[in-house]
Order: sequence, then C-alpha cells, then structure tokens
Amino acid sequence: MNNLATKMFLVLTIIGAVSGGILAGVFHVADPLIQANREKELKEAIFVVLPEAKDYKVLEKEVDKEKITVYKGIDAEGKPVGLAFIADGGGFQGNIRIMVGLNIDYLKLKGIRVLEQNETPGLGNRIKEPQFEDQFKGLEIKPKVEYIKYRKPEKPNQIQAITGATISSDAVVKNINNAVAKVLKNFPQEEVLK
Amino acid sequence: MALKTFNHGIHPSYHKELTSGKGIEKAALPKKVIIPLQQHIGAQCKPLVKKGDAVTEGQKIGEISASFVTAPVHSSISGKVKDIEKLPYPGGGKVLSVIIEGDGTTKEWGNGSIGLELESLTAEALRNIIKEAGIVGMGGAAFPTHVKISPPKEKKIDAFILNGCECEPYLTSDHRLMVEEPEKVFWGMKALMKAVGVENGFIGIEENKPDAIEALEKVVSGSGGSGIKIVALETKYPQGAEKMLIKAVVNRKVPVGKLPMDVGVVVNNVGTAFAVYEAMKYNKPLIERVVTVSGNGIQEPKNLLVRIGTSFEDVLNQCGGITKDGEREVLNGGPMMGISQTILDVPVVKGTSGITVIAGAEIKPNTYQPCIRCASCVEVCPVNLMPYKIGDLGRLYRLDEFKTWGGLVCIECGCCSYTCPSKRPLLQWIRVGKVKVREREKV
Amino acid sequence: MTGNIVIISMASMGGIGAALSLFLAYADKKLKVEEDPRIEALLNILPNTNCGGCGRAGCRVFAEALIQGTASVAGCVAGGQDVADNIAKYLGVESVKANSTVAVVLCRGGNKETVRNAVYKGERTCVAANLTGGEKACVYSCLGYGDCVRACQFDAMAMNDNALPVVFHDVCNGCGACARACPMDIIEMHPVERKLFNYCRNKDKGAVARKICTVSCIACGLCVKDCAVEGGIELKDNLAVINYDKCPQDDQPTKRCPTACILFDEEEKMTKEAYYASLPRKAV
Amino acid sequence: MDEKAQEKVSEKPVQEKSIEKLVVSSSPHFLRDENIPKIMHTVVLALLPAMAASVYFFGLRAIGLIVISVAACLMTEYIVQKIREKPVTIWDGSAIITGILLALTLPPSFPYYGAALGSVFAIGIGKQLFGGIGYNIFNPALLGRAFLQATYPVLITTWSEPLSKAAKAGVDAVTAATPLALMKFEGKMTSHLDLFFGNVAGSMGETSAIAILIGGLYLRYRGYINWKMPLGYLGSMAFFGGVFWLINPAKYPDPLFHILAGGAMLGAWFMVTDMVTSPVTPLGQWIFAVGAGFLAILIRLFGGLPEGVMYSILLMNAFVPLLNKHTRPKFFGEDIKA
Amino acid sequence: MADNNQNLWHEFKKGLWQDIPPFRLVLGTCPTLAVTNSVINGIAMGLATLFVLLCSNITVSAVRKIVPGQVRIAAYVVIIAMYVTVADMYLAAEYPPISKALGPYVPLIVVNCIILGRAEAFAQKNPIVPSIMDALGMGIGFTMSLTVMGIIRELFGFGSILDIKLLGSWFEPWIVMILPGGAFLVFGFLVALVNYISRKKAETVCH
Amino acid sequence: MKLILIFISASLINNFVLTYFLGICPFLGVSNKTENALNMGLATTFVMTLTAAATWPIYTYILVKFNVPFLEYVAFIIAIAALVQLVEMYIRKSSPAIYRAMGIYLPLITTNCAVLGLALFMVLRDYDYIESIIFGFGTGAGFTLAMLMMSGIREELEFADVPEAFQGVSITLIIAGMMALAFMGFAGLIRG
Ligand SMILES: Cc1cc2nc3c(=O)[nH]c(=O)nc-3n(C[C@H](O)[C@H](O)[C@H](O)COP(=O)(O)O)c2cc1C
Ligand SMILES: Cc1cc2nc3c(=O)[nH]c(=O)nc-3n(C[C@H](O)[C@H](O)[C@H](O)COP(=O)(O)O)c2cc1C
Ligand SMILES: Cc1cc2nc3c(=O)[nH]c(=O)nc-3n(C[C@H](O)[C@H](O)[C@H](O)COP(=O)(O)O)c2cc1C
Ligand SMILES: Cc1cc2nc3c(=O)[nH]c(=O)nc-3n(C[C@H](O)[C@H](O)[C@H](O)CO)c2cc1C
Ligand code: SF4
Ligand code: SF4
Ligand code: SF4
Ligand code: SF4
Ligand code: FES
Repeated sequence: MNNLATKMFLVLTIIGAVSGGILAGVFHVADPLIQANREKELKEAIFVVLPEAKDYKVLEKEVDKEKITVYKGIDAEGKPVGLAFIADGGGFQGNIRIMVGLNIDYLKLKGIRVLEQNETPGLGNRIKEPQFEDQFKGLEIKPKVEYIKYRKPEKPNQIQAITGATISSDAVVKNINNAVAKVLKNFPQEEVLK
Repeated sequence: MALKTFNHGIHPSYHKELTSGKGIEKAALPKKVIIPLQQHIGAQCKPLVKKGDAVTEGQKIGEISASFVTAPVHSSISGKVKDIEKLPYPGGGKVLSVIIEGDGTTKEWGNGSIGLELESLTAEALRNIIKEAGIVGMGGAAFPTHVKISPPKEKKIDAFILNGCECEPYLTSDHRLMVEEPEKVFWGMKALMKAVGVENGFIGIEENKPDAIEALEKVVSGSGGSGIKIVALETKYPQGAEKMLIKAVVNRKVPVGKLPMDVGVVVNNVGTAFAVYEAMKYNKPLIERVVTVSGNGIQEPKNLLVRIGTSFEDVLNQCGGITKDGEREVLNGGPMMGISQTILDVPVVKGTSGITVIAGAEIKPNTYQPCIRCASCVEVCPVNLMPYKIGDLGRLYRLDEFKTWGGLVCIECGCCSYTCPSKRPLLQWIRVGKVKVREREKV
Repeated sequence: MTGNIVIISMASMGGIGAALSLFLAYADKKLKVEEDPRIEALLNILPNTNCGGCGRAGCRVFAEALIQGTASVAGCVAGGQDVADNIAKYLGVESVKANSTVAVVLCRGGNKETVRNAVYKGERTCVAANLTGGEKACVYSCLGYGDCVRACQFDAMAMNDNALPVVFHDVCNGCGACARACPMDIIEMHPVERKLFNYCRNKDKGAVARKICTVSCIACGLCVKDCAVEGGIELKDNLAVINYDKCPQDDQPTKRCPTACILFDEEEKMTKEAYYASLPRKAV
Repeated sequence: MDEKAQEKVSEKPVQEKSIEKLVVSSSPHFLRDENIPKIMHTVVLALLPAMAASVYFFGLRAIGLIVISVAACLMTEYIVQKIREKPVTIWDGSAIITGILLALTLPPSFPYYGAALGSVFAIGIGKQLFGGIGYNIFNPALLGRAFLQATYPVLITTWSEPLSKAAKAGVDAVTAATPLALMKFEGKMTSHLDLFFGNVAGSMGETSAIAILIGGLYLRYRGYINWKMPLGYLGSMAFFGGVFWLINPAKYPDPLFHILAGGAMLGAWFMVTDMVTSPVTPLGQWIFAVGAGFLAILIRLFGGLPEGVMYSILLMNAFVPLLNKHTRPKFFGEDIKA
Repeated sequence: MADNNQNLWHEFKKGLWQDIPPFRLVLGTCPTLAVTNSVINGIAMGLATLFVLLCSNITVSAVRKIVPGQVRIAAYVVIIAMYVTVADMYLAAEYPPISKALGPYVPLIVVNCIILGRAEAFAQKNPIVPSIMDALGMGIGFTMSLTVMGIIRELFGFGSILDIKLLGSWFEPWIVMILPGGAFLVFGFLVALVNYISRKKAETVCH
Repeated sequence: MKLILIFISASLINNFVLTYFLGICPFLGVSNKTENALNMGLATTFVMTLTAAATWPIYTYILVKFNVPFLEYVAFIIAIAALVQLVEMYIRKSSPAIYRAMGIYLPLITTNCAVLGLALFMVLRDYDYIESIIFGFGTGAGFTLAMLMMSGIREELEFADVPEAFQGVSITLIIAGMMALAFMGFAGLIRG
C-alpha cells in the first residue's frame, strides 16, 4: 500500500477513534443527567395527573408483542390512588402524547397532562392549556369520553372542544379513549389493587 | 353541413363591403413608373436597359440571372428610361429600380389575338410562357410561379388548389376577379393544372363571397367533367394561408418545415391564374394587376387595375386621397399582413394586392401591458404555437428556447397580436427572434 | 461498564473511519479526475463575462481552445494585454501583443440631423424597428433605439440626447458585442490607433442624401482629391471609403468635406467621465 | 428588452410633431377592440349578483367588508406602484376584483382590520411583489385568504347564520357551522335547495350558488372565461365526490352537495378561471381544473379542514408553470412525417 | 503587528454584515427557518452553532496539514459530528426544554452548510487564530440573524419577546408567523432588506 | 396501505422542504432551471432511499445492539458521505452522460440536511426496515416535487418584473412561503 493510502487510513482511523473516545467520555458524564431529567419529567407528569400520589410503581405487560406500561400511583399510606399511563396518537400534525390519570375506581379520570404535541401554536396547541386539561378532572369514562362544540358540556362524560381546533380536541379524546380501553382490558382493577 | 375550415384563427371585422360591390376600374395611365428589378422571392434581375433607352409597354427590362428562383420584369408603359437607381421598395428597404417616363401611348393586348389553345401545349411550354411573362404569386408572397409549378420528379402532386379565400380584411381584388372574370380565372387555373400535371383541382372560397362562388360554379359546371371542385370555406382569418387552406380543402397537414408539394399539393392565387390566362391568350406579361384601395382612411375605396410601377400616391389620389388629419398608416397589402410605408412615393409591385389606409382609432396604440396569460393568443394561433412565450423569448434573444418553442414554425399571420388584450406586439417579437436566429445561423 | 463503552465507541468509530479510508483510497485510485484542471485555472484568469469577443461561445470554450492551442493567448479582447500576459505566463508560452480594437459608430445622423418621414410604433429596439421601414428617411442610418448600448456588458456606451450611441474609448475593450447587435451595421471594430473615419453609411446619391441628412456623405469626391496617397480614399456606392492599407493616417485628408462627415481624431476624447460630466445635472 | 436594460437607454426624444407623418409599424396593423380594463370591469359586473346575495343574506356588514377590502387593495396597489415609480394602473379593475373576491371568501363576522390586512398581503405580496398584473404565480385573492387563514384561524372559521335564520332564532348573530363542517364533524347534511339559494352559514359570497352561476354564465357568454375551467373543476369534484358517495352514501355526501356547498361555485367560476394563474394550453387547463377538483375533494373528505377549494386552487397554481412548459400543444404538422 | 490585528478584526467583522451567513451567504438556511419561532430558540440554536463552528474551525485548522485531500470531507464531517453530539448532549443534560424545542435540528448542525463551508473555505487554509476569529464572526453573525428572525416572528406570532408580552390584548397574534409559511416570508423579506441596504450603501460609497 | 400512507405523508403532507425546513440550501440554490432541479431531485431521492436502507441496519444492529446510540450522528453522517461517494463512483462508471448531468450536485447532497434529517426522523418514528425505505423514497420524491415546482416558477419569473431587492433568493423564499401556505391545505390529511 502506498504512502498516501496509509496516511489516509491512519488519519481517518485516528480521528474516528479519538472522536469515538471523546464522545464516550462526554456520554459518560451527560447520560446520568439526561436520564435524571427524563425521570423527573415523568414523575412530575404522574404526580400532576394523580395529585394524591406520593410515589408510583411501574407495572408492565406485554400484549401482542407490544409493551404496555402503567404507573400505579400510591399515596402516603401506600394505598393505590390510581393509574397513570401514556396515551399516544395522531393529532392535527404529528403525534400527541398525553399522560392520563385514571382514578382507582376505574370510572373517572383524575386529570391529564399533554406531554408532547406538534399542533398549531395558538390553535391546536391550546390543548396544553390548563383550561382544556382541567376539563378532564373527574370526567366519566363510561361509556366513553366525548366532546361537543360551541356549547357547555351537558353530560358528565363530555368536554367542550376548543373552537377552531376541533381536530386536535377530537384527537385528544380519541387517544384517551383508546388508551383507557387498553388499560381497562389489560390491567383489571382486581389485579392492580393487589 | 358545417363549412370546411382549419382549427383556431380569428374573425376580425372584414370591412369588405367598402369595395366588394365595386367593379374593377382601369386606373389612369401613369406618367412615370418605377419598376423594381426584384419583385419576388429570389434573386434580383439584371437590368436589360440603360439610362436613356426607349422602352415599349411589355418589354422585358429585367432578365433573370443563372438563379432558378427568380422572375423577369417588364416595363408597364412605353416611354424612356430616365434612370436606374436604388429606390424605396414597398416591401421594405431599397431595391435597384428602373424609372421610366411615359410617352402616353399604350399597347392593345388584343382579344385572343395570339391565342393558344391549352391542348396544343406541353407542360414544359406552359411553364416557359409563365416564366417569360414574369408571373409570380399574387397572393402576397410573390414566389415565382414557374418555380412553384415545377416540382421535383420525386414529389407526386395530386391536387391543385386555387386560393380564392382572400381572408385579409378590406381586400377584394381576388373577389372581384372571380366575379367579373370567372372564365379567365378558370382557364388560367386549368393551364396551371396542366403545367403541374394534376387532374384534381379545387377552388377554395370563403363563404362570405357567395357571388364569386356562384360565378365560378356556373363556369365549372358549364365546362363539364373538368375535375375541378369548388369548396366553400368558413370565413375565418387566415383561411387563405397555404397550410390552412390545404388542411381545410384536402385535409392534409403540411409537416413543419416542409412545403405544400411535400404533401402533393400546389396552391396558387386567383390573381396568379388570371395573369396566367392573360399571358397565354394575349402573350401579355405581368404588367398590370388589380389593387384594392380601401381602408377607413381613404375617401373613395375602389378596385383598380393598376400598372406595375405606378406610385402609391398616384393610385391613392385616384381614390380621392387619404385622410388629412390624425394618424394614418398606409399599407402595402391588408391590415393583417401588409407592410407600412414611410413615404407614398413607392411603386405598386406584382405582390401589391391592395393598398390599405387606416386612420384614427383603428391605428394600434404604441404601448402594451404585461401578458395576463389570457391564452387567447394560444387559442387563435393556427399553427398551435404559444405566441406569448415565443414572443418573449424572441424579444429577449433567447434563441435556443425560441426554436424549441417553435418560433420558426410561425407563419406570421398576426392572429396573436391581433387578439392580445394587452396589445403586446407578439408577432414583431417573433420576427425579431427569427432575424436573430438567422443571423446566428449565418455565422 | 463505562470503560467498555469507551472501548466500543473507539473501536467502532475507528473501524468505520478505517473502512471509509480504505474505501476512499480505493475510489481515489480507480477514478482519476478527468477534467483538465487547467481549464478552471484559466477561467480564473479570464474575465468570465462570456461576451463572445473571442469569437467563441463563452469563456469556457475559449479556455478549452487555449489548452488545445487553437486560440491565441491574446484572443480575449475583453481582457486586454493583462489577461493575455497572464494566460501566457500560466501556459508558459510567449505572450503576444493583444491587438486592441475599439468600437466606432459610423453614423452621425441623429434626431437633429436627419429627416424623419414617419412615426414608428412598436417595440423600441433597433432590431424590431428595422423590421419596418423605420422612421428616418435615410435607410442606412442609426435607428437610435440603443440595441448596441444594451449589448455592451462593460457600460462602455450610452445613447446621447441626439439618439446616437456614444462609445467611451477609455472603457471599450473591443469585444464587438455592439457591432454584432446592430442590425444596421453602423458599428465597426477598428484598431485603437486608427483615427480617420467616414462617419456615414448612406449609399444614396449625393442629391438624395443631402436632402435627408445634414451630415451625410454626398460622394462629392473632395476627400479623394485631397488625399495624400493614391487610392487612400475611394468612392464606392456613393460613399467615400478609406483604404486603411494605404492611408498614412498622419494628417487630416481634407478640411473641405462639405458635410464634415469625414473626420480625424474625433472620438478619441470621449471618455466615460467626460461624457457624464457633459450631461446636464439631473435634478434629484 | 428587459426592463433594466431598457432604463439604461434614455428615451428617444421625438423631434417633430407626429401628426402629419405616416405611422409605421410591424404587422398586424389593426387589433381587436379588447383590453384589460374592459375584461376586468366585466368580471366586476359579473360579481354583482354574488355581492348582492351576500348583502341580502348577511346584511350591511357584507358591504362594509367588500368596501374595506377593495379600498385596501387599491391603496396597496397605488402605494407600491408609486414607490416603484411605475405607471399607476389601479383602475384597470384587477385590484377591485381581488378585493371583492377576497371579501366574498371571508365570514361575515370577520373583523375589518383583518380584511384590510388580507388585502394588503394579497396585492402587496401576492401581486405587486412579482411585478404587478400578469406576473403573479398564485391567485392573489386566495393567497390573501390563505394568509388570513393561517394568521387568524379562529376568526376565519367563526361563521354566522344568515340573517333570516338568525331572525327566526331571535338573535342578531349566531355562530354556526357551515354545511361542510356540519357534514364533516357532525355528519349532518344541508338541503340542496338551501345551498342553491345560499340560505346557509358560510363565507359571504360563496353561499348562494344561483347568484354566482348567473355571474359566471354571463362571463362565459362574454367569452372571458374558458369553459374548460368551471366544467373541469366542478365535473371533477362531482366525479371524485361521487365515487366516494357510491362507496359509502351514508358517510360521504352526494356530488351535488359538493358542487353546491362551500366555495366550489365561487372557485369554479371566478378563481379557477383567473387567467393569470391558470395554464394557457388546452391540456394544461384540463389537468389544472381536474387536478384542483380532485384536491378539493381529497381535502374536504380526508383532510383536517372541512373546505378544500382555496388550497386546491393555490396548490395547482404552483404547478402552472410546469404545466405550461410540459403540455405544449403539438405544432401544426409536427406530428406528421412527410 | 497592527496590521495583523487589523486583519483579525476583519476576519471577525465580515461575518457580522458583509458575509452574514443566512442572509448574504444563504448558508445554514434550514435552522434559520426551523427554530426561530421564538427568540430563545433562535439564540440557543445560534450559540450551539457558534460552539460547534468554533471547535471545528480550531480542530480543522490544527489538523489541516496532516489530512490528505481525498479524505478531507470525511474527516471534517466526523469532527463536526462529534462536536455536535457533544453540544446535543450538553443541551439535553442542562436545558431539557430547549433541547426538546430544538428537536432534531441540533443534530442537523452537522450538515449545516455554514460549518462545513467555513471549514472548507477558511479553516482549511488558515492558521488557528484567524480561524477562531472567523468562527466567532460567523457564529455571532449567525446568532444575530436567528435572533432577529426570532424577534420578528415571536413578536407578531405571540405578541411577546422572550415570553414577555409586549403587545396588548388588542393585538390578535398573527399565527402565520410561527408557521412555516411565515418563516419563509420573514426570511425572504430580511434577505431583501439586507440586499437593499447594502445596495444603498454601495451607492453612497460610489458618489 | 400503511406503506402508501407513509409515502404520501412523506412526499406531500409532511414535505421536508415546506414543512420541516430541511434541504433548503439546494432548494434555493439548484432550483433555477427545471432540468437542474430534476437531476438534483433524482440524485437526492436515490441517495435518500439508499441512506434509509443503509442507516437502518447500522442503527438497529450496531448502535442499539452495542448500546452506543450517542454515536448516531457520527455514524449516520459517515454512512451518508460514503454513500454519496459510492453513488458518484458508480454513476461515473456506468453512465458518463448522467454523471455529467448530475455529477456537480452529488457533493452537495452530503451537506443536504434533508438526508441526515431523514435518517434521524426515521429513527425517531420507529419505522421498520421496509417502512424506512419507503419513507426515504417518499421524502426524496417530495423533495423532487418541491424542487420541480419551484424551478418551474422561477423559470417563469425570469420574465417577471420583480423589484430589484427581491430578486434571487428573496423572492424564492417568499414563493416558498406561499407554497408552504398552500401546502397547509394538506395538514391533517393523514394523521399520525
Ligand atoms: C394554519 C392552520 C392551522 C390549523 N391548526 C389546527 C390545529 O392545530 N388543530 C386543529 O384541530 N385544527 C387546526 N386547523 C384546522 C381548522 O381550524 C379547522 O377548521 C378546525 O379544526 C375546525 O374546527 P371548528 O369546527 O371548531 O372550527 C388549522 C387550520 C389552519 C388553516
Ligand atoms: C426558399 C423557398 C423555396 C420554395 N420552393 C418551393 C417549391 O419548390 N415548390 C413550391 O410549390 N413552392 C415553393 N416555395 C413556395 C412556398 O410554398 C410558398 O408558396 C411561398 O413561401 C409563399 O407562401 P405564403 O404566401 O403562404 O407565404 C418556396 C418558398 C421558398 C421561400
Ligand atoms: C397568414 C396568411 C394569409 C394568407 N392569405 C391569403 C389569401 O387570403 N389569399 C391568397 O391568395 N393567398 C393568401 N396567402 C398566401 C398563400 O399562403 C399562398 O402563398 C398563395 O395562395 C399561393 O399562391 P400564389 O403563389 O399564387 O400567390 C396567405 C398567406 C399567409 C401566410
Ligand atoms: C375571469 C377572471 C377571474 C379572476 N379571478 C381572480 C381571482 O380569483 N383572484 C384575484 O385576485 N384576481 C382575479 N382576477 C383578476 C386578475 O386576473 C388578478 O388580479 C391577477 O391575478 C392579477 O395579476 C380575475 C380576472 C378574471 C378575468
Ligand atoms: S405565433 Fe405566428 S402563426 Fe401563431 S398566431 Fe402568431 S403570427 Fe400567427
Ligand atoms: S393574448 Fe396577450 S395577454 Fe393573452 S396570453 Fe397571449 S400575450 Fe398574454
Ligand atoms: S462598446 Fe462595443 S466593443 Fe466596446 S466594450 Fe462595449 S460592446 Fe464591446
Ligand atoms: S448603432 Fe445600430 S444598434 Fe446602435 S442605436 Fe444605432 S441602429 Fe441601433
Ligand atoms: S442548512 Fe439545510 S441544506 Fe443548508
């Protein structure tokens, strides 16, 4: 092999190795912080949707090769107060991820928190606003959550859609219904209460 | 039955009523004529006379050179050659011309005195007579007729079309010829057909000339089985353009860059046929032609039989002169295809089918607006171009694109400019493009 | 664990780097650059205006011709002597003197001098106007719509208030674009040293020419008589034609030209600055 | 010659008085009696029924919005032309059309300042930035509306009932859903008759199919619109709408509904037909109209928005240069070999 | 020495106006459009780019003599990608919200044409100190541009700047400003403005 | 069906250029002529499809497996650079004509953020192998479409009277803005 090729080989290999090394080092320092951030965020979200909870337990199940994770909120006495889980689905643009808090009686929601969304600022992204999120506190989930437009909700399972963002509102409701249904099916009350 | 025609085209206001009812009058004998030595597409003639020579009416004064595409010219009056110099030509620029001062005498061209019968002549002889008579296409392009009727052997010609459309607004010279001299036109056509060697003849006439159709119909049916059909065509500009006429009459399309003979057709104008008749029967060269003098700027529109070389001014004065005030434009030809003249001291030439004077509001404005993509230019272009586009490309000298968009296919009918609501000089730009392409290709 | 990651990262990145370098080394060996790098280098020397003065379709073509040796190093008229020298230096050949030419407008019949027969309506460019008869009685004259000025990429021309083009001799580099643009062939390219011109192209007879333009050549022949050498000036087509091969160029041939169309050393003074200084100040 | 180069050459002074001289020009020497103002003013005339209907159904506020939009369009055009030192052509009627059409596509309750903002955008950026009439790529009025839709999405989707219905309910202005929104979000249909006469909620000028049709047919009669455009657009909407309707009549509305509801009529007769922003070749025109119709149905039935007319036309506008370039008709005689 | 300083100053200054990256060089356009819907995002992106630009310019300038031409791009890309990863991890660790808002645009700094462009056009040919100046100038110019974009878009789109409400409730926010369409429009107008100003400047210099 | 949706979504609804602002530099730079735009678009589409095909296994089988996902950017960019080189080599070998037409654009693709963006989005969205390839192809098709539209418009604009300060990049950006406004019509067409 000629001189040039050797040089190329050496330079690239060394640059590659050195940068790999540096990155690993930085990763070593940064990763715990990043993980901690993530955890903190998760925790916050769970405690928002399950306000009485002081701690939580992770329950996991694999159904049809899909991992379903729910967080069981536990109050100061160690009693379960409800389930928190993530509802993920399409919105007007991109996905909407919502942390949903379900009362342990399996009849009402305790609250929701929109974690991620790409809706139009000023329109769809108003699903993040407390006025919207708060509508879900104590909302009945049977037969399922519904939205109505332009008017105040009439039934205990209804919320009012955001004007001009029916689609986003609809998406939130649909996602919640889907996730709730899945949780109800896979994590029966008795099992969770145990 | 729907009348035959081609696709697209326009329906301008024709104003033919100004002269269509007026019989052909003989114009006064001019005192002086200016005879350009090149009144046709092709090579210029060599003068056969020199300053001071005496000439007689019908004498050949310009001889063709070695070139094939050319036609001789003849003196249209008797008199003396005053000078030979470059003088303004109604087709633009300056052309070497013979100035003849008349002596007031005229020649009688007899009634069949030197008559020839068609049957006795070969095609070759016919072509020779036509050539010697200096006959060129009288439909505008002035292409030497003897050349046109000598197609190369490998081109099989199977149809002859006499062009009686006269689709230009204002002009009625062909119309009057067909009405007044249908037999002579018919005879000339038969001579031309014989020269080309075809059996099938068509006479294409727009249906706004019912009297012409009628007159010719009578002659044709009177002659019995002559193989000639009269085809009434929709009145639409440019019905008379060769390619459009061929499409309408025999439903053939002349391919891009090809000639009518490539699809087996020869087209000649009514006036040409008439000239052929006169050449055959009276041995009379092309020294006279019918000129429609019309337009809203002329006092007394007329159809005149004018000697070649008479100045425009002279002719216009015989029609009461032109409007004195306001803007006026004097055209050699009709308003769609005519060429505007800077001065009136230019001669009537073989290709002058009319002199149109337009004035006042009919003169087009000097400004134009942006193209609004109204697509009317696209809708009217008889050869399916996109004039707004090639116009812009020509204007900006973008010659390669100009060619790919078909700039060279344009037949310069002017429909696009006519119809454009923004008054864009589309055809002028296309011409600019063509000039530039030619210039570039020469280098 | 961490050590492990460092090693894995170093190894995988090093590996990828190594693989890539081998790959590139191979690619480099297999595929040599085909384009002559000299073309780029020459393009850097050339003005890159693509003016066509070299007679080729743009600077790149000229550069290729230089390399093939089919073009003279002084072929770029727009670049002048400097560029010629640089090209010669780059190619390692002897430099040649660039023959510098300049554009000369051979018509003085502006709005003030010529008679107008008509009013032109249409696109206001010379090529377009030339499709019709044009306005001026002289059919050989400058049309005055400035196609030449627009063709000049070097801002070496302007239309003056008499509707005639003016060439700034300090700026003009002789590319000839204006001459090619003129439909009337009014503009000719001449060596800068040349000082004597007949500023008229009218081929009409004297009597006619005199009537339509005050500065036309009327073919009176006085200049021919006054010319210092035999055949220095000839009359051809009613026009005095200077025979530059014979003309000594050291003195004015005549002061008797009745229309003053044959002139000596007239254009020399016209520089861009002088021209713009001569204009009346525009109110801002 | 391009504009810039033209400026380099000072305008040639004309020496003599032109009157006695002959005019010379290149053929043809006489032109059709047609010009831009004439076309545009006819379109304004053709818009009168739609404007009248908007006033009839939505009251005086409709007049206010139309006047504000037209005035803002004219002002913007005037100001830009003054700044650019170009001839002022505000009375050629094209800016008036833009103003009217923009207003007619707004909900009756839209604020005046919003209408003015949309007009400024439509003319200032949508039209004059490209050099004024004829050069714009997108339909200015629709661009103005698209800008407003993105700027004030809530305001522009807040509809009110027509006066007659509001009166019945006993209040002045009631927020309501448009027939398309009812169809899309609540699965409710509106009667064809109401749609035809325009007694429904919606943008001011789009509700009354009959009023638009009168104007559109008048324009067709005067020869200012190409029949391919409305036919292709409405036909394609009916066709594609019809396909889905046949698949599932319970879920999807019938073709007639598609044609009558929303902006389909206004779009088909006055916007798809805008010559500046539509193709010039016959094939291109078909593709344009049919493609826009398809997109409108696609957006209506499956998109996030209940109405797709505006976007369908704007999207196809962007294809116009490509269509013009690649649908060049065959030259006469190009397809035959001799 | 003075001359030298002058030169360094010039290297620095040119990035601020004469060659200001997105507007004049039209490089790095993607982040300029994507992350400027608020001022803070613009600034963060600008600073992250500045960091990568600085580090990579230094590194490239340092190793320029030993890297053979054939692997130049590959080597530089690796170097740049490494610094980008560092910046990304740093943001994720210290400023999670910003890291989230910038989303995948941080990693895209790798292919931000400015960085490779400067490495190729400048650092590769110059010693370290001028390269630093170049990077600082370009980086600050870039940050400034993003900030200006951010200010305009946030002001019109939310009526606020840095989340501080500036326009009262009378102002109905122009949502378009936060959307892609608005980003392009604002960028387009800023480019025109910069064009216009520099032309005016050039004219006044001439006279 | 899902694949078709991914394709439509990547090419139209979430058009990289008009909604994610990726690949703007070539979008502005190479869209002056339709021919250039088409060639650039095709070259990019090709590289994008290959990128998706190559980076997916790298990510899944190397980075995830060895638990070093932080090497993502470095690994991806190297893969892209190598791919572009490979494509260049291959085209030069197989078809000099295409090489002459496309060659100058190839290096530009390396620094086209749309390509790297594609790889990153692909990972973010958990596509499987086939889906990734379709995603890559769809993204490229969307890029080509946007390039073609823009080039057509820009060719038309050569005849227009755009104010001087706006000529060039500025008006191109503004048109892109208008196109983005129009593309909003597709929003919500396919959710998720
Ligand atoms: C620029 C723009 C952004 C939009 N963003 C959203 C959004 O984020 N969420 C949403 O549900 N609808 C959004 N829409 C959709 C419309 O507002 C749509 O008309 C609305 O969802 C219908 O709801 P309504 O019946 O309450 O008016 C958007 C529309 C536009 C033009
Ligand atoms: C260079 C040239 C050669 C021509 N050769 C022939 C020919 O050989 N045979 C023929 O019938 N016509 C020939 N033509 C005549 C054309 O077919 C046509 O009649 C002429 O150009 C005038 O047609 P227009 O009045 O429709 O423009 C020729 C024309 C030109 C310009
Ligand atoms: C646009 C256009 C219109 C024409 N109109 C007529 C016409 O009305 N009558 C006519 O005889 N020739 C007309 N011509 C000329 C014909 O094309 C053709 O040259 C002529 O009929 C051939 O006959 P000729 O050689 O005897 O003149 C027209 C040509 C063009 C290009
Ligand atoms: C039939 C017709 C339809 C038109 N439609 C519109 C339109 O939808 N929007 C608009 O702004 N202008 C329209 N105009 C006016 C004009 O064409 C438009 O302002 C140009 O796009 C401006 O360059 C129309 C004009 C005509 C003749
Ligand atoms: S482009 Fe030529 S052929 Fe077509 S309408 Fe115009 S002038 Fe006639
Ligand atoms: S007719 Fe005139 S305005 Fe209409 S498309 Fe043609 S050039 Fe444009
Ligand atoms: S004046 Fe003519 S020759 Fe001189 S630089 Fe200009 S175009 Fe070239
Ligand atoms: S010199 Fe020629 S190109 Fe120049 S203005 Fe005169 S005619 Fe036109
Ligand atoms: S920054 Fe995205 S392509 Fe240049």
